[in-house]
Amino acid sequence: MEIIVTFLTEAVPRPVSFGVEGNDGALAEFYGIIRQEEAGERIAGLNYEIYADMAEKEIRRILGELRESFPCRKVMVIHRHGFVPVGDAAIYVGVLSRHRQEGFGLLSAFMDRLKKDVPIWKVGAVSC
Amino acid sequence: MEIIVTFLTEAVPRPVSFGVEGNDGALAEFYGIIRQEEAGERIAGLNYEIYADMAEKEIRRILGELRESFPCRKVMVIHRHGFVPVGDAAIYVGVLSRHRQEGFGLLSAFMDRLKKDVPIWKVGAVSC
Amino acid sequence: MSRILFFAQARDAAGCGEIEWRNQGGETAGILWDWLVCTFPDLGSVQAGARLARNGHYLSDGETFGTEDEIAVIPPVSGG
Amino acid sequence: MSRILFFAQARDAAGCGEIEWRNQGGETAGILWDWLVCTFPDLGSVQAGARLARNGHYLSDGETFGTEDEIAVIPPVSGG
Repeated sequence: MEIIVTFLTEAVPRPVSFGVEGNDGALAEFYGIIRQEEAGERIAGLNYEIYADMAEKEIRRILGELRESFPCRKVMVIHRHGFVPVGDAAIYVGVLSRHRQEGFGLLSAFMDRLKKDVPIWKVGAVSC
Repeated sequence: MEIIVTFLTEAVPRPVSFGVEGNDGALAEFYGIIRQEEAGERIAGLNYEIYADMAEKEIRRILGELRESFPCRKVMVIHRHGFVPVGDAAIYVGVLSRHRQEGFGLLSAFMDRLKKDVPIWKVGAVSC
Repeated sequence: MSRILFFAQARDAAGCGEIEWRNQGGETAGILWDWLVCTFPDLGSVQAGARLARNGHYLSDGETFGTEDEIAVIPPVSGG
Repeated sequence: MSRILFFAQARDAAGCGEIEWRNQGGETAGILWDWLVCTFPDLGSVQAGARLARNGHYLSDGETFGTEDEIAVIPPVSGG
């Protein structure tokens, strides 16, 4: 399973370029977007901090485990850090697989694991 | 839940324009892609036929049922018909929701239902 | 007079995409199938897996046809 | 000599992002935490929810530190 991990401070691309090959039958994608309210307060955005070396290792470790249950061909993970304004994506995950079931399964399970184990933090909302 | 259904003969757009609003926290997307083999044979693509009036009604009916379990704000369904070459998407489904769980849930359940009930057919592979 | 639409394998079996059906109204699915298979014998092999739709909705158990319906023969679908 | 990195609330509590730790090697997580809370008392409130990492991996039960480690204090994560 090919894994590409990117951390960036500018906007997450849309679309993400994803080289489709002949046996790829499903592309499942997720953008996690900053909502306009955090803890009941209107915000302009959120700041994110990443421990990049370890975050990449954890992402690869988690995906390596999940591929046993959900064999996919290629996964791209992009996480933005620094200030992310409302309406922009903080994270993108894209999965190419033969069938949709393993792609959906990997995507959903990966997001659950990311939110528990990958050293990335919201470090405070920025008020409007 | 806003629902937009489109049938077209040209390529499915990438990206699909999707007006994100302030409470949208998750965009889950799926492209179903034509693989290079069908029933063990190399193909150039597949032909699809759609009973468009009924297909749109069925899609709206299915989504209306699923929104009870998976409340989302906006769903876009695009299905291509006529000849679809290998590597191109035959279907796109995009879901905007507050949280990712209901978006993933709707997307996955909708694809299962579509493949059982929506009057769209592969009407033959086109050989290489 | 109703219209009957044929899709996918049903179109191949009937040899056309659409016909008229000069029905009286009140016919059941069974009566329509009998008429269809009598008129287009090749539809016999499609019948087992196919569903009927009336005005864009799958026919319910016991539902009957009216005289100005758009009826469709729906072989197993394979979209996506 | 090892380095200790602080992130998020741990950075706020320590007042800096990184320090050096002139350790002997063989220290347990408990020994490190005692030293950290003694040095930066505000880290006491972070300790309960935080995990430690060593060279980019979460510390296993019973694992001890070497003398040239990159150690990190990882408060509860909130990515995505």
